[in-house]
Amino acid sequence: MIPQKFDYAVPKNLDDALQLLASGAKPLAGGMSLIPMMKLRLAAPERLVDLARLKELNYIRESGNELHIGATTTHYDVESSALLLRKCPLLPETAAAIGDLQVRNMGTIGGSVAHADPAADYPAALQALEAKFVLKSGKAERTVAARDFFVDAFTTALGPDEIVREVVVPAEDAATGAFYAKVEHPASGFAVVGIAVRARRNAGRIGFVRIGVTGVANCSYLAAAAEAALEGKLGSDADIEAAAALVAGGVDANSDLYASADYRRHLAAVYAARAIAGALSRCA
Amino acid sequence: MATTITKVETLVGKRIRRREDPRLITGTATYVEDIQMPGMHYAAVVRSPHAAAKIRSINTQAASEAPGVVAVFTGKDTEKVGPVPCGASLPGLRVPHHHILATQRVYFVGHPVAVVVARDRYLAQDAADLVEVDYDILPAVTEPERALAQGAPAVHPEWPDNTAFNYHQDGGDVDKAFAEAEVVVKQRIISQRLIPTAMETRGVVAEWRAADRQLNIYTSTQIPHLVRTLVAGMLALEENRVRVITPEVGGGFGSKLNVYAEEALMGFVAQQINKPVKWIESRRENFLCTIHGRGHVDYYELAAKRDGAILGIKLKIIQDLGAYHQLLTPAIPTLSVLMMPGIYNTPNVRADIVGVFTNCVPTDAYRGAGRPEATHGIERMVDILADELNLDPAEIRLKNFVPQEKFPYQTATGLTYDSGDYAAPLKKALDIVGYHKLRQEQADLRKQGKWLGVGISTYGEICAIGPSPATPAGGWESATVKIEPSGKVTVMTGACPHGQGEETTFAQIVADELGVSIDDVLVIRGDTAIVQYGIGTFGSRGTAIGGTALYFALQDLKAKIRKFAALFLDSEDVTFSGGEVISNASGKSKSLRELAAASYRAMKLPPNTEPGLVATRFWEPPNFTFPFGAHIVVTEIDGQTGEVKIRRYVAVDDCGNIINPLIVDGQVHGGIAQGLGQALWEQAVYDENGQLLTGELMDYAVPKAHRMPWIESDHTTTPSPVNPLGVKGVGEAGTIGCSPAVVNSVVDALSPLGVRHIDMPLTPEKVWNVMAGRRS
Amino acid sequence: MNVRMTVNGKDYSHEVEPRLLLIHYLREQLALTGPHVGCETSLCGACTIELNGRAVKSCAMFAVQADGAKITTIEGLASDGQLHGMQEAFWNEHALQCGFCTPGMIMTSKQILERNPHPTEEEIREGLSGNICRCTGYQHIVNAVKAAAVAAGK
Amino acid sequence: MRISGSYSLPLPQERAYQLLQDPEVLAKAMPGCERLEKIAENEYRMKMKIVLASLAGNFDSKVKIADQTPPSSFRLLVEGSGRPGFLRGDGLLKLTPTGNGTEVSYEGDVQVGGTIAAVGQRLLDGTAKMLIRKFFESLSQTATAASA
Repeated sequence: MIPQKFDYAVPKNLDDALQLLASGAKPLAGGMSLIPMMKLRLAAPERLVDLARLKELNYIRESGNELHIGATTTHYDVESSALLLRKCPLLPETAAAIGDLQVRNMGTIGGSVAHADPAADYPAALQALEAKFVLKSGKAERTVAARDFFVDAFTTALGPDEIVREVVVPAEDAATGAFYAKVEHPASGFAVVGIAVRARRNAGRIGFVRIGVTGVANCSYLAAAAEAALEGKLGSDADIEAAAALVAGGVDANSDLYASADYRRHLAAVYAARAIAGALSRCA
Repeated sequence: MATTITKVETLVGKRIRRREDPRLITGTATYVEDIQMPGMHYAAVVRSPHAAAKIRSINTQAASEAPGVVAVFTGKDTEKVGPVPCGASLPGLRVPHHHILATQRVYFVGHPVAVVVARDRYLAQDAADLVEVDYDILPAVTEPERALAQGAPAVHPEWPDNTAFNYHQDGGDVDKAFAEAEVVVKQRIISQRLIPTAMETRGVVAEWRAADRQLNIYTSTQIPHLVRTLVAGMLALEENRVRVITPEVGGGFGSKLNVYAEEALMGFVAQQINKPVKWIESRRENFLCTIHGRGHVDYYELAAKRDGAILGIKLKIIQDLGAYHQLLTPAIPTLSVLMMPGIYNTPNVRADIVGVFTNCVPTDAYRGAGRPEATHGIERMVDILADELNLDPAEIRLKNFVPQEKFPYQTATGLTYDSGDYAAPLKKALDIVGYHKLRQEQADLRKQGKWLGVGISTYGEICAIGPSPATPAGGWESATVKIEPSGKVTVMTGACPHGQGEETTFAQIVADELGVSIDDVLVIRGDTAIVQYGIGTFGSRGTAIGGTALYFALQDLKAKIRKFAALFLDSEDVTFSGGEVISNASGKSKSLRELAAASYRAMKLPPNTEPGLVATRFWEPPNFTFPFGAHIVVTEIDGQTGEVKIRRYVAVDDCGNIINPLIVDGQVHGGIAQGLGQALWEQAVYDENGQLLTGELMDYAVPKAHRMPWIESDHTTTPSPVNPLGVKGVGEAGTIGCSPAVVNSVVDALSPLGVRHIDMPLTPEKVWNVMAGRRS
Repeated sequence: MNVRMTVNGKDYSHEVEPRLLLIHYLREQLALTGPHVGCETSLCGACTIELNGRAVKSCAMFAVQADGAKITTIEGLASDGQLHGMQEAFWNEHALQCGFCTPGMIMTSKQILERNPHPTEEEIREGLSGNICRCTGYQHIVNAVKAAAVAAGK
Repeated sequence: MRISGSYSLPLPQERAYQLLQDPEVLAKAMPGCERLEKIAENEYRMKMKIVLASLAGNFDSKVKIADQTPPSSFRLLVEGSGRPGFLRGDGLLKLTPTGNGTEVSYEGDVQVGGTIAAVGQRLLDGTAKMLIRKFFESLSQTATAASA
């Protein structure tokens, strides 16, 4: 299986890359989604600009109470980052669940979020973390919240001349517990459902909880009703179950050979309960 | 010269690391795709995206004019090439003419319609996209039972009932058995379509030497000699002008036990362009166009006494054949019929097969070929019977096993089981798994609302396929063994191992028989110009038949050596040890090297003594062999999601004598992995229009490392009397024993819900639905 | 486009089409046929090589992306006729049958131990999830990685 | 693949029906429609480019409107093929007046073949839903614009 012909450009720097994009080139990052599609000739870009070459976008930094992750940072870099493991363990835990070892060595956070596969792992965590995406074009830079960034299947807020420059997540202390629970498709490894939960207790009660959901519908989302149901509760099994039942209620769930829409919604509820319990158990 | 006899340890029975591995672990082995030749061209095959359509027209002009393209051929060009052969014969069998490129109609998605040849593979693929085929799309049918229904679309218009054959077999008196039965249980059981998924896809390199009228075909096959005979026939070439070379083969599992359109097509192309041509199947093509396995809908009825004694079995098989017959397609379900009584003492059977055409790729032999279906069926039925009668599944099996004193045992289906001690592996497996404790734990867990299942399968199988009368193409195997003038030993086997390790196990046999170092033995296979005619590697036959042929060739060779020993030593009564041939009378010895040199130098040979040390044997087995065993699987079901977790997997297999336990373990593990794949994950799914929805590894779930349980493997040993090595074969046992053990375990776990049967694969959603009382 | 890379310690430079996959560059231009193509969806892992110290699937990369890289393929693992410990372990433990997946499997296994010298069985299995073997059922491969870990610790 | 769903258009039933038959409106609303030309009464040829992130495919399609019973229902038949594969759809659209608009419900069968069917199985359902939603959203926008 062989891709169609295309031109390939290595940008000298970010500005150069943005210029190439503005002139119609398509971004190539780790290529873990794009290249297989090109080989099957389901994607046939005429010109690629290799963003993975932008070493300036390969970083994980702390600044104030935020963590900044450059777009070309690989899943393995995220998974193994001491800084992230300490201050935002949800993200490395989620990164470690993506694809396989080789894919994580090549795939990048920027490429993954820009591709916005409905069954990708990252969006669950990034929703739960209320991450921000710094989008840059040749003309401007803007910051978009995760909930506004992910629009639909393979559809994001990115304009054609924009790239994801970095992802910003909160730096947290041990009081926040987080957990990613995933049902992995036995063939593709994608998330049939993936639930990322982040929670803090306040005087014994759940003071704060965010539940990010991927795999269930065309677009990742925060399960607001479930969050609301949990906040202020003690977090008993019954509390958790009641909240988890709301995670996919009324959601237009996708269906495929592996899981019907009903079963997906059901799995989302079951795994949400497990992820909530897991996150609560990790609150210091 | 007298020497002290060095005591050499025998190698048969030892865990010896494989001799084929150095090239494989260093990445220096040569598979078909690795072959490069000067002037090599590349072929890309254009395939139908429709399951049923008339070809209105094919426009190849744009493709022909594309950069690098040297030729484009369609069905019109290849019409004179003979059809893809079907080797199976059944009374009244309808055999559609299977052109190597479609001529007027296409019958399944992936059906080849044209081939584009270019000077590089990228350009070939580009040009293949430019071939325009105008199709008149017709209705398709993909489910065998739907295909049999009134008014279903006809796959082949000349046979509107979509029926390729009906087959009937009776043994004993079934009607009487059912009349006398105190209980009859019935179940419809599906063995779903599977995709063999050898990691190396198929591939062919063809090279035409016009001046010599010589066609060399490099192909990834399990049966090089049969490919030679049949492809020569298809291309109307003299058989001895066709040389088939099988380089390293990256797995077959039955999918390369075939003769495919592309093998003849590349030969045709090479002749036309007078240049070597290479075609390598993509994974997508592999899923669409290489044979699939299984595809059974089975209707079982089991008649029994209330004490659990099985009186008779009725079985109706609806076999999804696909659109055509490949080499053995219609024969596969007849193996299921032979195997249908399992290892139970059941004198009365009745079987009917309906072979059904569908608009899908043909089914054919896939690991186990017919026996997994039969074993799955009988092992499920025995559990259903046990459930009906409230008997323990281990007890009911022990009660019905063919008793040891009845061997050789004549089955109701006409087989003679060679040897067996069926209770032994079951008892051993029950012991290993701690059966009685497990049942206690199960009872306790049930009180807590948890789902633990214990599933048993006690299988028998037909190996060493097979005596020639039972096979379409000869069931013997050949071996040549020669001692070179330097004393090194070369074996040429007609078998064609591709991972089974016979370069090692055969060398072990040789080393023991001739008393030489294993390092002095080389095993060659897979080149029809070098190796005498052979049958190939499939049906767990490599060692049991190929190894036996080698054993007899070694006896012939030793007889020859003894004659030389009498000349150069003092007696024909000699011992072969430590590279020496030692007179048992005097203790005098000569090295094998010296004897070999003398035999070839032939200076001092008396008249009528044949020089050289070579022997060839074609060995015809008098019977199949019948391995058996017991697998016990402990599962835990997630009550919330239906996910099945395997807590323990115990396999006690009896494959007769074992030549290399390391290799046997590997075969058992690999077989079980494929059985687990069928039980839990794998299924080829066509939609109603004939699109293969599991068309890539994205959707077709083969087992991965992190989904496999640890396998506790053990053995009992009941030598086969069929061959002097006492071996039975082990290639398919794991697969055959596995799937019913898994399903029995899950059904056992859910039996408090009244669940009696679930069809494979046991996907979480299906189990969840069953648990919720919904049929999936 | 011109690409330069160091493969198994040797420097190479070639003109290539941008669409040339790295696996085809290695196999056809450099005649390194150890890495294999087993699928087109980057799921089977038979093409795994080491690129700048990381195990990657060379069928899901273009040669131009590897410009300037340091690459090791299965052919580059043994040195001075001495097999790499992982190769030795695969041999000893019978971790291969048809051998088609083996080059990729060994490269991934090597990375598993580089990152985690004492992995549990579960960690080994997770690490191998991007490499499909249809022959062995993986058990002997797991044993090989364990054995290589033990041998490396000695 | 069975598809079904419904969408509310802020238009009276007659007007909604009219819009749904108007080739210009359809051309605008069809996701990725680059050109639509009439080839016969109620039959159109359409060029579509469907872009989903990095995936892009060109389709040559035929659209046919049949069984018209204004203003309450009609059948829409679509047949398209392109490099990624082909699709054939047959759907019944029903228009029901609601308080301040029209509910358009659809029910039909979509066949997808070729590469997309084989490798995009997990995405077909979601993608179909998304494309249909985009169609109605766009139609709704056109309608609002027209009535403004």
